[in-house]
Amino acid sequence: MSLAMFVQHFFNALTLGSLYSLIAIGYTMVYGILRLINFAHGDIFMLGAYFVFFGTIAFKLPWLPAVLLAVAASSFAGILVDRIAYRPLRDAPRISALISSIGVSFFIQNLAIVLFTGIPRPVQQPKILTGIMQFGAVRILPLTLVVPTISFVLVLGLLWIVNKTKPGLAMRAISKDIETTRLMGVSVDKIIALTFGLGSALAAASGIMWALRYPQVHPLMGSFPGFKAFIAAVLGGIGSIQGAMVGGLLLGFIEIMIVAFLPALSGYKDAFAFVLLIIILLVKPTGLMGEKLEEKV
Amino acid sequence: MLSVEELHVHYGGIHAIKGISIEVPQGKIVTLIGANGAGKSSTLRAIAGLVRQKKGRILYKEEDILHRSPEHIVRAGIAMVPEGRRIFPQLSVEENLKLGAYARTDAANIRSDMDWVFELFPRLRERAWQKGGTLSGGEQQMLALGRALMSRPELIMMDEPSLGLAPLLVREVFEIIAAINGEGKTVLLVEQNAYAALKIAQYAYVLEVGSVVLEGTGEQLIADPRVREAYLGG
Amino acid sequence: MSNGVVLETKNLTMRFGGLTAVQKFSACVEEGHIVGLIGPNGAGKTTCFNMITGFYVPTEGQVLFQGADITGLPPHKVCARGIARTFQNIRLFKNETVLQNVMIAGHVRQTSPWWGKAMGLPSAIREEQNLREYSLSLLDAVGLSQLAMEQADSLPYGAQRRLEIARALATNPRFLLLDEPAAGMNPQESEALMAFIRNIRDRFSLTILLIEHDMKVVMGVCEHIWVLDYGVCIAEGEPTAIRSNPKVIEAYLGEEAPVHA
Amino acid sequence: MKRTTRNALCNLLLLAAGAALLLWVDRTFDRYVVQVLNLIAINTILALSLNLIYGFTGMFSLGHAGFMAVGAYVSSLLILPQAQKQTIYILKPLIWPLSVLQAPFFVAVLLGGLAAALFAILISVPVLRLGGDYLGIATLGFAEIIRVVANNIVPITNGALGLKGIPSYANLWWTYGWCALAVIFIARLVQSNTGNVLKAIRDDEVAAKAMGIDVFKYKVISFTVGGFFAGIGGALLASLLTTIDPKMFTFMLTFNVLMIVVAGGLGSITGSVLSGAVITVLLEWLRFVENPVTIGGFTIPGVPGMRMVVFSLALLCIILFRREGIMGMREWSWDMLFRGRTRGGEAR
Amino acid sequence: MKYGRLILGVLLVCIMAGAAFASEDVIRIGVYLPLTGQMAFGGQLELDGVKMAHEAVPEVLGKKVELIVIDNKSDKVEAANAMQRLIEKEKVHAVIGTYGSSLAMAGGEISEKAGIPVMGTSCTNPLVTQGKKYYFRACFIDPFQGAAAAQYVFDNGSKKAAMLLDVASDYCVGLGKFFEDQFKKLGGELVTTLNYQSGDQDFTAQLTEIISKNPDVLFIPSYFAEGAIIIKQAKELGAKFMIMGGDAMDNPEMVKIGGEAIEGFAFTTFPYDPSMPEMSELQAQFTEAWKAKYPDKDSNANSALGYDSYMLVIDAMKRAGSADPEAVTKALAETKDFPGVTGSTTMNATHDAEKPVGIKKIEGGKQVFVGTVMPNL
Repeated sequence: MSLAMFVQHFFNALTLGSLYSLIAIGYTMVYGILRLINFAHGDIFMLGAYFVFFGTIAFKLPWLPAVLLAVAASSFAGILVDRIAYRPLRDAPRISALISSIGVSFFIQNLAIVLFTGIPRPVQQPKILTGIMQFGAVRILPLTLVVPTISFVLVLGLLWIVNKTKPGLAMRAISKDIETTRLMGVSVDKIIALTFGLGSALAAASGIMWALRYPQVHPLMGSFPGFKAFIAAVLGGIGSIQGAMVGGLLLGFIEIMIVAFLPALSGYKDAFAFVLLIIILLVKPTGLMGEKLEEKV
Repeated sequence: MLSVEELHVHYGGIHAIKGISIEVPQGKIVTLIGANGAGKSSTLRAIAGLVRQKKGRILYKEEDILHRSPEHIVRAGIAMVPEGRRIFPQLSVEENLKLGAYARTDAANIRSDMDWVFELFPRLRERAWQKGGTLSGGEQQMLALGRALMSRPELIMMDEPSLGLAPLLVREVFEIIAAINGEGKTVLLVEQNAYAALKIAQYAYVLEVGSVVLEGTGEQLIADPRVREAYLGG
Repeated sequence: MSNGVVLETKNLTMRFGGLTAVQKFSACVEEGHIVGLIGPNGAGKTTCFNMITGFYVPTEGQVLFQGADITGLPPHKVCARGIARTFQNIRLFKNETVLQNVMIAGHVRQTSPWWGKAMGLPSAIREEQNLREYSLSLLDAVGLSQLAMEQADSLPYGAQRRLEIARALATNPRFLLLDEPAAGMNPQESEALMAFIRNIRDRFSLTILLIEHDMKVVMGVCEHIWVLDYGVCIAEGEPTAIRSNPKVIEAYLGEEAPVHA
Repeated sequence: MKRTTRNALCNLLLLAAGAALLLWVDRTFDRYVVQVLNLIAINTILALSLNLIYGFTGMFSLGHAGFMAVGAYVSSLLILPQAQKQTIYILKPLIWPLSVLQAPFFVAVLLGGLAAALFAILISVPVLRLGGDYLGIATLGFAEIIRVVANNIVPITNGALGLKGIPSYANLWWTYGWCALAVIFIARLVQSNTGNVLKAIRDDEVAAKAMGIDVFKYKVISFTVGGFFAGIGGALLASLLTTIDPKMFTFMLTFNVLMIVVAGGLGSITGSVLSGAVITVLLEWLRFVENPVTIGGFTIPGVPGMRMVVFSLALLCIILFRREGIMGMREWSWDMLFRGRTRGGEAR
Repeated sequence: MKYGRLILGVLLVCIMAGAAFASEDVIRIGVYLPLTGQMAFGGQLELDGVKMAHEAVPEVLGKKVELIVIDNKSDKVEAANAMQRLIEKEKVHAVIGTYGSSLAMAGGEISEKAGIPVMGTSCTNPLVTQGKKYYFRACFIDPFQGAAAAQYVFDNGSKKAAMLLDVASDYCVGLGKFFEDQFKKLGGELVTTLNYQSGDQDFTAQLTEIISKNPDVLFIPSYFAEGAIIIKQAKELGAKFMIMGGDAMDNPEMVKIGGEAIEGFAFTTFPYDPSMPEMSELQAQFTEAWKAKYPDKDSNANSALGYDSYMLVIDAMKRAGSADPEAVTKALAETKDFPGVTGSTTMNATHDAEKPVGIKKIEGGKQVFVGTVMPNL
């Protein structure tokens, strides 16, 4: 493999990986706090992309306001989902909430099919992101650099919120002991709603970037990336923000490099991700960067 | 200040508390004693708002707080030190204390209150940046107490503060409780270590399987042969 | 009653990370005795239980049972050898009936294959019928036969304690470890418990090791006592000797001694 | 003794009545009803097998689609006529022993189940060391690996083209026969002391170990029996549909089964049987929301996809308002029936 | 028990509903298509065409034709159920559908047993009608289409080809295989075949590899949503080779998704397009009628195929003089030179429509009909 080709693969992997990272962080935030695998996350991702699609195409909004509106709307959708489908199950066995999240995911997907039809729709890309930059044999889209940068900035922002702010402190407390956190005067439901809001905003942000990179939206677009990102979150150590970032990048690199180095096995690409996942679970169940937590099942 | 009237608590099908009435006057230490499963902790948890299925009345400063949420109750001025301390092991000592002050809006005074807690527990100041989980049992108990104090409560409820502590530490904890009471805070104390509790309490209730079976001042009960019989075992 | 050594621990040590929970604990328990392990909370008593019953693999040291080294055997094999236990925080099978709880423990003595009953193997059906009858007789022995069909977690506290013991007995043990059997009992109940412990020792020819806070129970039933403090065995001997041992008084009973004494 | 004789008699009568009913249904009703009835039986088998693993033993497994795929492929390859094998493998020919192997339907289904059970044993060794969510994730991973592999090993599975023209031997007799077998075996298993042991593991693994139970062994047993019946279900489904391909065996399939189990009640055989029927029927019955409906002269146009919206809402409602499912952990029994009739009479 | 009774009740109601009475004075044609799920984009287009045909010819043999549309959810179990329901509950005389060969095969077993004729729309896999007496289709089959694609690219000077296939799509691997066979037979060289899985959106790794092999043409028999993205990413990575696709690429949305990148892309399709230079009278009529009915949508080959499918069934009923399934089946098998929007149709021995393969190309942001190809098989 020539160096140029490798560099090309590297940037391909970086883009894909950082998209996975962003989605994975949303999973990890909710899991970290509620120990809930929020299967509806991928569908919020889809909604985010659709909101931008409608904003720019139907309402002819400029990009920036359309994006902000879409993120806000998805954030609200995430909070709504928590309010309706998860909050009543706070005291129930965790599996109930998990199944509820599957139900919500079904519901959003099917509703989207009814409302938006099953036909993929094109998404307009802003011109500034599509001009190709050529470095010798390597061709890079501005998006290839923009996506990791935005991901990185968002992660830093998130880490700041979680580690330095008062609601962040409450989030970390809730993730360890909800009841005692209540006794501190924390409105746990509000903090959890905030977590869902943040997680969904991230999902929407990644959905929008996904729709820019792969310029179409359709009702089922969230399931596959959501699934992959979930693997990434587990790889990195579910519950850990840095872990999700690392896991997403790692998964992106694995997927690209398998094809790059073993093209004959390109059909097995997804299997490799799962094999790796299982190996990680067996060797270090808490993931690469996850903290140890006792099994509460 | 706090009066509980005819409180009933159910856990699923189990009738854990069967009509308990207690009074906690301002500025006093009141203790609930009794064997395991007598309903002491359940009473505290009901007052703190952690239990859903309950009936009766819980009056705090004339207001019925029976169905208030825990966060409302904390804001109203009741703090609780839960059984087993329940500090946040992954958070630093300072963060634990900050959480205690979460409900407060007077950000400026939090710093000075933290200094006050550090004066009360000098050992915590040395460990301000250490994670809660690395503290010893006694230090954790102090952190839990300090954390409760950070909400500037008027009433502090403590669930088994002596549990799992070495005798020397137990004495220290009780001294601190007395000191806190000396600062004008009302204390509602649940203890299995009846002897120590009765020594510092002005008034005490003895619970047995969800009901109050005896009540009286601390001295009365220490002397009461029925207590020795029913609880201390002669 | 022969007085051979049933259980012997040699320098049992357990370290969790930097913390030494138990350090070089050596003890010999003679057959047919009731012995006690006491010490303040966090002294390492339950850790000892966990090492003996295979839940923890000791960092150092050995556990010998009836002369054989059982160190590091998984819990179910330890149990099969004849060591049964109860738990400090009662661990019944909550959703099952009282009878089922006992039968589950009796399973370790069942020899028919797992599918035997489901496939209608006559020997398996007979065996299970026998187990059911034996379990009911055990429940009778602990006074729970009236409650055999009740769900385990609906029982009152004291009955749950007794059920846990009955369940341990159903594994047909030679050696029984009781972790705070009197916790949460009132004096009358503790009194009855002491008689009960002696009774089952004689009836099932057991050796019993118990952890207990209630000094009255410990002093009342134990023939020999070990005292742990911060993981170290600071004293051992007859109850009377322990009671008057100044080290024990200082470390364990403290100044608040009158509470339980 | 009297009670058990009575119950055994009742069971026999029920079986006979069931057989008579099948005969009547088979002759009276059209193929559509029969198709739905067949699906009910298969879904019940699948739900029972997952309930054994999850509801009774407490192992959160999301690998059901994988077991089903193994069962479906193995049995289909054994009943596909040789000529059909030659025509459908257009990418690469089927490898040798498989290309000529043939077996009667019963044997093929049985072998499908056994192959799934074997697969369950193989993955149980690494996977069952995990607990809780992690077990779910790992089993899900294995199921997905199976699907990816099935897509890629073309000389065995025919890749994405799948298997077509599988003889449709699956009729009411076969599906309900296997269903009865599954119900009887699993019900008897969970009622035996082995079942008590499984439930003990679910309730408290630590205590179970202390009681001398080889937890790992029993987990493997439960997982394997569950895998076996999932394989049977897959094999029957393949023959009912006459065509399979890897795309069928996705995550969604597992979820459908999980929904049936949860809706019926974790740890209740009766619940799984009931909800297997209810959910299968409900899914078909809900088609009316997609057809134009005329109410009082006002026509609401049919909306494609509405059915799944309503269905997912219904599932959400079950979870939110009756989270223990239809039956919770309870079981229906003859005793209930007879006791109900003699209420106020003698106690037992 | 309470629930037991409730459920029994529900069951009974359902069973009775299943035995609903079917009236005899209308002719009932069932339509089973993927209106939701992953193939919804295709099913919805075809439904438009069927509906339009129904509006154009709402009666046959003096009776009203009633369309019963059922969604098969892009799922095989559902497809089988849908077919079963159409036949047993709705008592249809004939069935139209479906997009997606695997769905057609699931339904085909059932119609075969029941003896109800089915007119497939765009299920191009050869196995759909193989050995079936009652299954027909209005489209050509993949071996024919793949060969045509190979013929076209070879004739246009491509000697080295690469393929990018979705291993999880039966359509994709099948068509790829037939392309490969014909291309090699013509003397071309296949330099590499790479894979992806349905649902993937990032093909950069595969494309980078393909670009390094420097082929003359890349054949991607994908569905249009994925295909458009593949082409876009290929262009972003600097691909210079020609890209060729199959009939599943034929969708008005493709150009919008692919944007400028898709310029020059060619694909095989059914020989109809609103941009055709020389339209038959029928095609012109269809195009006009479409514009009147759906002013905001472009007409397209799938809709035309749906239209033709309906017309083929009606034609057979007319010739048979009855809606009796056996008679219709016989008439369908004898269809010869039936004039359709997608060209003249003759049913061959295996019930496949013999019609030429159309080639379209994207030029100036529009689909342009290049012509038809008959491969040298």
